[in-house]
Amino acid sequence: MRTPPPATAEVPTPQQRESAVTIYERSVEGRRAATLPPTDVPEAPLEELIPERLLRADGPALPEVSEPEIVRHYNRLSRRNFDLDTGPYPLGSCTMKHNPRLNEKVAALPGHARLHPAQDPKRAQGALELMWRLERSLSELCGLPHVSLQPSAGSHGELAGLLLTRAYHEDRGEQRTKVLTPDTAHGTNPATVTMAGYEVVKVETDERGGVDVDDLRDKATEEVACLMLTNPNTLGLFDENIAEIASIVHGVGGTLYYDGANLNAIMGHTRPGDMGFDIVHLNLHKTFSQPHGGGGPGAGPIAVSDRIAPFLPVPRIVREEPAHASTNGSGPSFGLEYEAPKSIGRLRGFQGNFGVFVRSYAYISSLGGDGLREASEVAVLNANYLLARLRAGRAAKYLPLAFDRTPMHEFVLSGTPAKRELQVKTLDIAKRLLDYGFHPPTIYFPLLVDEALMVEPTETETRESLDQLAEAIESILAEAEQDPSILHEAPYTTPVRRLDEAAASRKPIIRQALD
Amino acid sequence: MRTPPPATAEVPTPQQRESAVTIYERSVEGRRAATLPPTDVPEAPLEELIPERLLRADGPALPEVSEPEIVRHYNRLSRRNFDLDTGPYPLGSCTMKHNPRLNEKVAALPGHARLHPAQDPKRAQGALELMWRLERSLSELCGLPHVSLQPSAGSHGELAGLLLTRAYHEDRGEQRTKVLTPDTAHGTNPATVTMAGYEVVKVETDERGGVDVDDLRDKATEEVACLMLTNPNTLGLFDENIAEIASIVHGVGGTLYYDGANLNAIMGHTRPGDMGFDIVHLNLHKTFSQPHGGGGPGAGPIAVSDRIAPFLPVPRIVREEPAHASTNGSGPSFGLEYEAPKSIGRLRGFQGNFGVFVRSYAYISSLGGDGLREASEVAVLNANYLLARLRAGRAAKYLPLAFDRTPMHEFVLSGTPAKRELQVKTLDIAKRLLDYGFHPPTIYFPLLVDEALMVEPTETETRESLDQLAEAIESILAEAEQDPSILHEAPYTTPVRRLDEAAASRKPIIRQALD
Amino acid sequence: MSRYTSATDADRAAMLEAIGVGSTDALFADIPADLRLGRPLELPDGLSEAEVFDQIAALAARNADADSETCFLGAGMYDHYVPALVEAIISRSEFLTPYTPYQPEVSQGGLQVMFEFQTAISELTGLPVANASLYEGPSSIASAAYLALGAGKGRRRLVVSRGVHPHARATLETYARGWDAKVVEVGLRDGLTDPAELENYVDQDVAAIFVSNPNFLGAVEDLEALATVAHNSGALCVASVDPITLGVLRPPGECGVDVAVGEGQALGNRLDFGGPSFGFFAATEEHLRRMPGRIAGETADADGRRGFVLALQTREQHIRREKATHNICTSQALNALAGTIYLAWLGRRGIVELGELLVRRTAYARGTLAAVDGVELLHEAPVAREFAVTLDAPVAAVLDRIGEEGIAAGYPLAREYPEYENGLLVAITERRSKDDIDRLADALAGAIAAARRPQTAEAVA
Amino acid sequence: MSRYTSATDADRAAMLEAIGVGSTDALFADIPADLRLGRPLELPDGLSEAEVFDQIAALAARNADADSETCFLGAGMYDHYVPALVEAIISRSEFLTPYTPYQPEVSQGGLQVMFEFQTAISELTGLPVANASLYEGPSSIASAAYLALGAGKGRRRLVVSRGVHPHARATLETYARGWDAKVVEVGLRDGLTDPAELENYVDQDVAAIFVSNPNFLGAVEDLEALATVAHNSGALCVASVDPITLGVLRPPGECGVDVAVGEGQALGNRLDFGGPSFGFFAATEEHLRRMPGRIAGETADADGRRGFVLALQTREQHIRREKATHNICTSQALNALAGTIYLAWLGRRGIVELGELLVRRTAYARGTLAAVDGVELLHEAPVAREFAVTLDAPVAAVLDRIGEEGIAAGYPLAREYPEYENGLLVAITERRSKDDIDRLADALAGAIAAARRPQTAEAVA
Ligand SMILES: Cc1ncc(COP(=O)(O)O)c(C=O)c1O
Ligand SMILES: Cc1ncc(COP(=O)(O)O)c(C=O)c1O
Repeated sequence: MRTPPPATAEVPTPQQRESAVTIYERSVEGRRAATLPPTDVPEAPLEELIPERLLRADGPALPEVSEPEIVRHYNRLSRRNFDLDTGPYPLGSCTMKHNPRLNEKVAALPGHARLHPAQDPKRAQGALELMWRLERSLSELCGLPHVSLQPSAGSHGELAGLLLTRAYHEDRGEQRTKVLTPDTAHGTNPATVTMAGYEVVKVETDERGGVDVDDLRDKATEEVACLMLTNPNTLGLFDENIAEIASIVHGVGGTLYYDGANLNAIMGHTRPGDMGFDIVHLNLHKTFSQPHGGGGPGAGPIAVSDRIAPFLPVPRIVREEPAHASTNGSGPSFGLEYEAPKSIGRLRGFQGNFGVFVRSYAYISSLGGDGLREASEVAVLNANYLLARLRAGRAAKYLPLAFDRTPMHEFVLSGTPAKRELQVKTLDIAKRLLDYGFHPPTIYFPLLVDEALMVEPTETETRESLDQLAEAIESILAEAEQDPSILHEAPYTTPVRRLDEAAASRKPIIRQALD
Repeated sequence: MRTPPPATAEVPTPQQRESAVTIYERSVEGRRAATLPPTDVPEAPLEELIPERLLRADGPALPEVSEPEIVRHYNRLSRRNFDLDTGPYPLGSCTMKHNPRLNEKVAALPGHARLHPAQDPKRAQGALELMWRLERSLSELCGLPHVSLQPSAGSHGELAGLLLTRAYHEDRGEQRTKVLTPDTAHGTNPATVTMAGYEVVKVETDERGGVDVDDLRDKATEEVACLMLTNPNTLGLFDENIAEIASIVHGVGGTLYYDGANLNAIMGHTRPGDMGFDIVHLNLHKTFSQPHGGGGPGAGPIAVSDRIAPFLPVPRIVREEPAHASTNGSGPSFGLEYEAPKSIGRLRGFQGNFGVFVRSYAYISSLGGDGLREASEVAVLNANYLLARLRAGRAAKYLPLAFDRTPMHEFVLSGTPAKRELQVKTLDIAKRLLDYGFHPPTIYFPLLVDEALMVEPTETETRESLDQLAEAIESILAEAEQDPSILHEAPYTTPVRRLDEAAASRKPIIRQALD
Repeated sequence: MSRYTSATDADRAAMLEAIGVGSTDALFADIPADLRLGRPLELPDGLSEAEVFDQIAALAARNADADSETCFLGAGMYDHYVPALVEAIISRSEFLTPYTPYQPEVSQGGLQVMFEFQTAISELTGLPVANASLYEGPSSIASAAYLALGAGKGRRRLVVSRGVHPHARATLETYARGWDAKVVEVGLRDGLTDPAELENYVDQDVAAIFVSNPNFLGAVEDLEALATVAHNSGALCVASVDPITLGVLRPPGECGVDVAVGEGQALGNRLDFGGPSFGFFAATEEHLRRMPGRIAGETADADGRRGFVLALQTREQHIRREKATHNICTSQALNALAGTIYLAWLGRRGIVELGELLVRRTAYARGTLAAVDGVELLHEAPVAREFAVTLDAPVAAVLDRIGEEGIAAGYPLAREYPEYENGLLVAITERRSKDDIDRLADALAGAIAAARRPQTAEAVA
Repeated sequence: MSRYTSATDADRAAMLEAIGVGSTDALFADIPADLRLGRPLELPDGLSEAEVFDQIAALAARNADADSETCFLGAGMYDHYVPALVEAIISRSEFLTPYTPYQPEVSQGGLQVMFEFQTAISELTGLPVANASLYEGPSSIASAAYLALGAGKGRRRLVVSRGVHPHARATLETYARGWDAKVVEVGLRDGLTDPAELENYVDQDVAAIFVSNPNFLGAVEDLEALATVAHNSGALCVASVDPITLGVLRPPGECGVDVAVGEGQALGNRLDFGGPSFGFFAATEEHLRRMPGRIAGETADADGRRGFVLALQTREQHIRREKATHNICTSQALNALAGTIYLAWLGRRGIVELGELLVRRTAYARGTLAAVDGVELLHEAPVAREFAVTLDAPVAAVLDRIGEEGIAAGYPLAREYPEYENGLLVAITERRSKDDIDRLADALAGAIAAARRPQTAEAVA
């Protein structure tokens, strides 16, 4: 493998020498990039059109820069990011799979990108049909009959799910107050529970990394509205007791919610609906190749069972068979249905993140049923191969599996031995990985694993890149054996070195000061 | 100014640690990116359709890689380039001005990018009208009535120009054998002369950096077919004697050819046609913002006077007034005229680099007449400001102007004193500039200037970036005073360091070896 | 092989051997047999890239977009010109493909953009603190309500002006199902929220009032007067604002607004049939630690270099879990980047010039349409970039007819405002020239006349 | 301020002061007064970005492109699908905006791409050396002739098959005006260049013969036989080849061809109404130092790192000036990059599969069209991706009629081949499905029948 990267910062890299300058600091009075069309209507003084007291005295101090400066500024900035097209990004729970450019190309078609959301459905049939087809595909993948694409991301889908649960129970005259979440749950789960007005009840994890069924039985009371689960869970382990878990929750009249962030492990192999889940959210920006964009956009469609369907958000996409008024000629036509007496209503404006739907529809069309199944198969293969490579080396000793079972698409290591025997924390290992040119795995999650390293390579990594990642970790552990301070001081070669995060929150500077 | 960059390569930069790997070396048997549409016609064995002896036994050994690997490979490669959107690129004679993204956007419209070159003109009216309008705009800028957009680049335009000259003379029953080029001429000029079957006769440069008029008079014989000139010339100096020069050449019946590479200095201020030139080529990839693409594409339209017009290449764009058969309704219609008995014929396939025409047309439409004039004004202002900044420092002593006159859009310094007094060559200064984050000026051209540095900032650089460039050169000269070896060893921070160019030509390795 | 993967048979064999299992099935052994999907997915087969493109392009061709017709639709999203450099920059892999910046050392690009974005939003709104984006406009109002309920301990009522976007009001209602909070609505008078009437609704139990500027009918509200009413009984004033107008309209921060939110689409984002775009969220200093979403903050690295990180993460779900101030995780970073670039492009002068152009064109359009027989102004209140009229004819029929002339005349109000049965909301952008407006007026005149004819015919009979 | 510049009045004042002149006019003082353009340029005023876009989009909308109709046009440029990753990569600033790599230390990206491109072209053609691109196809033939004249000291004749692209033959004629060389043409028999006939033209004065494979009429030539004829009298054999066919057709290098050139558009480049695309140039080892254009070569840096540079520059104009092997400077690097990416995408298997698909679809199309009443094959020679037919009706009228059905049926041969008055050249790509071909056949049948009717009417009269 390549020689280890430098462990000194004496000679700053070219990027380290570029000090951060904001676009505001580049501003020079009188410069501009935009030219606007001329005013082709009477140039009445503004005060004659809008009362002066409602007008702004002096405009916002936006930057004054020329177009070439803008292009250079953001091009240079972009290079201060690590990205998926630069190297492996095994960020556990985030499914950083390849983002096909075909998806960007079809999303950019004027018929999509330039389509106004309030366009008359009669004149947006292509968009509505695409959404309808995507709903059907997701329904088949989830094994649940009804889908709403509206939620904007996973956490938004979770909120929708709990509001649906509430509506469902209230419709049956029940007031339930608690929602069960395993201690392995992602932070958005408990946060959503609170936001939906429920009380969180934690369920323990058993020694095999699954839900502690006895603990679940104890806590599954009539007060329980819902159990939120992801399977495989955030340890990357499939909970074999899922059927029993479902019957316990259903037994007390609760709903079962599936956090779809890990669907990439099981597409075409098993389905949440078949496991007994009532409500599922999917992350199109994970499983279905929507680029993450440095923190969005995404989309969090939900799929539900018949009993939940009446409460789904509006508008719904409806398919009307031919011979109906609004069809332009042959085939079926598509519309937006706003009337649904039991609906929880809206979660956002218009029809959801349509641009994301187009990309995910293109992705599903590209792979097809078999391709999706194989994608999950290779995702699981890659994770297990990487694990095997790691266990063949020092990781076996310093970074053991948190739960020693065959993982699926991701696995969680514990850095406890490394901390104890090498005096290096998981954070140190992660930072040193940056010097080796890899994005680190997710760290310190799930919380129940001490010094957790959560690794998800995804199916689009090559065997060679997994080998290199394993070698990098091996080399880092060897460095730690020799001199842990190499890791403590890392990274050395990134655009900036370790940053003082505490200071940023103690006395927050969250905007450019202007004078 | 920022602290000088490191002058050591002890600690390799992250990019220096990435060894160059070609896409062929990433190839793994059985991998693939492309999937093709299924065969929907009879699958006859190929030998039944084409005689086996005309078929290929085993296919070309193209790479076998997945799509994600391709994206990563070329993304990483791209970062090993310095580019105009990263920093100043004052490459003399190349007019590295900002490349507006609007131009890319309009060039990509399906009506342009997806238009087949053999489309019936009746069904390509928009494209022909755009070409016609561009011809008219270039005609106005050159002060010459007729334009052909066909040549693919400047040197292609030069060849066209000399073939036109030949056709013109032959049409008048004359056989002329010589073409005059000043010793400041760009290499393509003499190379073109040879390729067009003429003999090069060099004209001396006078002490003011212009054409030596006496030498010209001596050499301007009846054998002379043409004088090729650029004005301002490659020293960035405007030749005040241009009128006299023209009359001398015309006096002996020769044509006057204008190399338009330097048009960026004079748009809207003076015009080649008004100076007496018969034939002009323009570089749309210099003056008219077509991106250079790392070495093309470009376009080298030619503008000519009435007497040259009959010989222009075919096809020509023609504008037919309404009421003509081929008009679809109102306005004028546009066609391609192939019949021109005296035409030199074709220089290439179809209608030229149309995609480049679209970009340049967008550029001209964006700036308009006043904007183009101002672009030249600022180009000249920027060059003179940068020169002033340099002369205020060590450059005055070590890098004097080759000819001490007010330059226009570019200026040429001589590194002779630096070489003599600091033992650093122009090459060393250029390489050290790379460490400072600037692309160096053109070096060792024009040939008549010893240790030449040819600097063209263009109008799109900001005053600040010119200041930084001046400061960088000042700092480099200071380094040279202290320790010239800093420059001799430079660069230190580029993806690779000084390369052995001689070796590459001694035993050329010009393709990937495969086994 | 499935598109985008690279495991050849040889790879698979070698990998399985390294793992020590005989087949990939073994890796799925934990899935109980009876839960396995024993059949292929009922989805179409995978297609080549060319086929996928052709198929989706054919769908796209069945939409009438703002390139193929003249679009006066607004109602929260607007057809502003997006300069080419925006798409060029946001499509760079380095911005398009990274995850949320959890590793700041290799995410300085994205983090600095957030910092610049927060600065821009703070400047536009005149409020000191802003976050790095929320999903979109309407749900941002609900997020503001969540903050207000937290801040106004015990206060349980949310008073919403009917001038707030109907989608926002509906979203607030939906979110409120989870809170024991009551949403009450205050109506409009002459197109505006009436401070006097508002007062009847605001008391000690009100956590916040919610207004929009301009409001959904295009009217420019007197934010200061409305904020005062709220503050008089200790409630917060939350304003949803249209960022494009903030070059000319008095910013919420100057009017005493506590929280300003809004839809960011108009700032350099595509129409995209409604998303993705971004929501923004700005507030007074005191609400900083209750704010939802990511916030980038400035700090220094080990060598003292300036750098940026995610600040105040203790507000967030991944740290605070059930005690988080909001559940949001993935937001709209790329769309916020587009907004940041757009605002740098527009610049200090451009945002004012654009605002002035819109106000003047809107005034012209309003006057021109009002002069059409059968068109009446729905209200006389001042407007900035959108205005409402009532047609003396069935609006649906009129829109259909005008649609055939390649004009989307506006947004019909009836579904969400039954009280305006033939109301129409018309939006103006810098792309709608005087000529376009005149064309619209002519088309309206023709369509209304045509729509009336049958009626008169009946009248005669 | 002129778009894209940033010199404010304050900047100008400060800069003029630093220069020491009172106004920018002083900087133009060397231009004699009587040569100054004393008036504004007669060009339209500058426009805002939105206006420029709208104006040019309106022009583009007046072209019938390969998205808006079914395109069977070929004749040298073909509607192959360009995978999205090609545009995504070539639009990166780092590839789009640099100049020719004169500073190799900061141009390794572009230089390595050239090296990979040269490798791909060498593999495709089966010839050991290739350059980094020329302008396009036809002028590459002329460049090959320039090389041949240089290599074949004293030989002054160039023998060109009529199967070579008419634009290439015309270009060669044009270039040859500058050389005392004579271009003579060999006709076709049954669509092919006849080796026997060729022999009559080739003697000791012939520098090279020029053939095309497939030739302009789509026929697959017997390159080996033709090369032999050339070699028998010491002439070079130059072949223009269609790179898309080289997955299935025997490569020129195996057939004894000395120089292979061609048009690269089909490899991942746009149609672009004819350009920019790229030309390629490959040859046997012995011609390396006579090759035109840039050539990247592998070398090492001061620390021994692998790197790439422009090799053999002593061939080039900037070094050798009037003694250069060619005058080319700016070439088609970005288009060659697109070709390099496209070939990596297609890959070792894809290029063969694509070739096979084209051969089979072309055979199907040829058979289907031949079965149409009024359509005859123009020749029976084997074809790969394009074929020629003759219509028993005025081809122009037929094409007009079919055009109205949204089909561009093919390229009419008459202008360049008067001997084929109603000849039509039909091209097939992977984007033209069996259904498209069947539609074309039906449309042809209808159009021919319609075009014949009047004639028969006359016949009766
Ligand atoms: C397991 C899990 N659940 C939920 C989420 C939340 O999804 P989103 O970020 O789209 O809101 C994530 C993503 O971070 C996740 O990994
Ligand atoms: C002065 C001059 N003339 C001619 C040329 C040749 O133009 P091109 O590279 O477009 O062939 C150039 C560009 O290198 C030049 O600078």
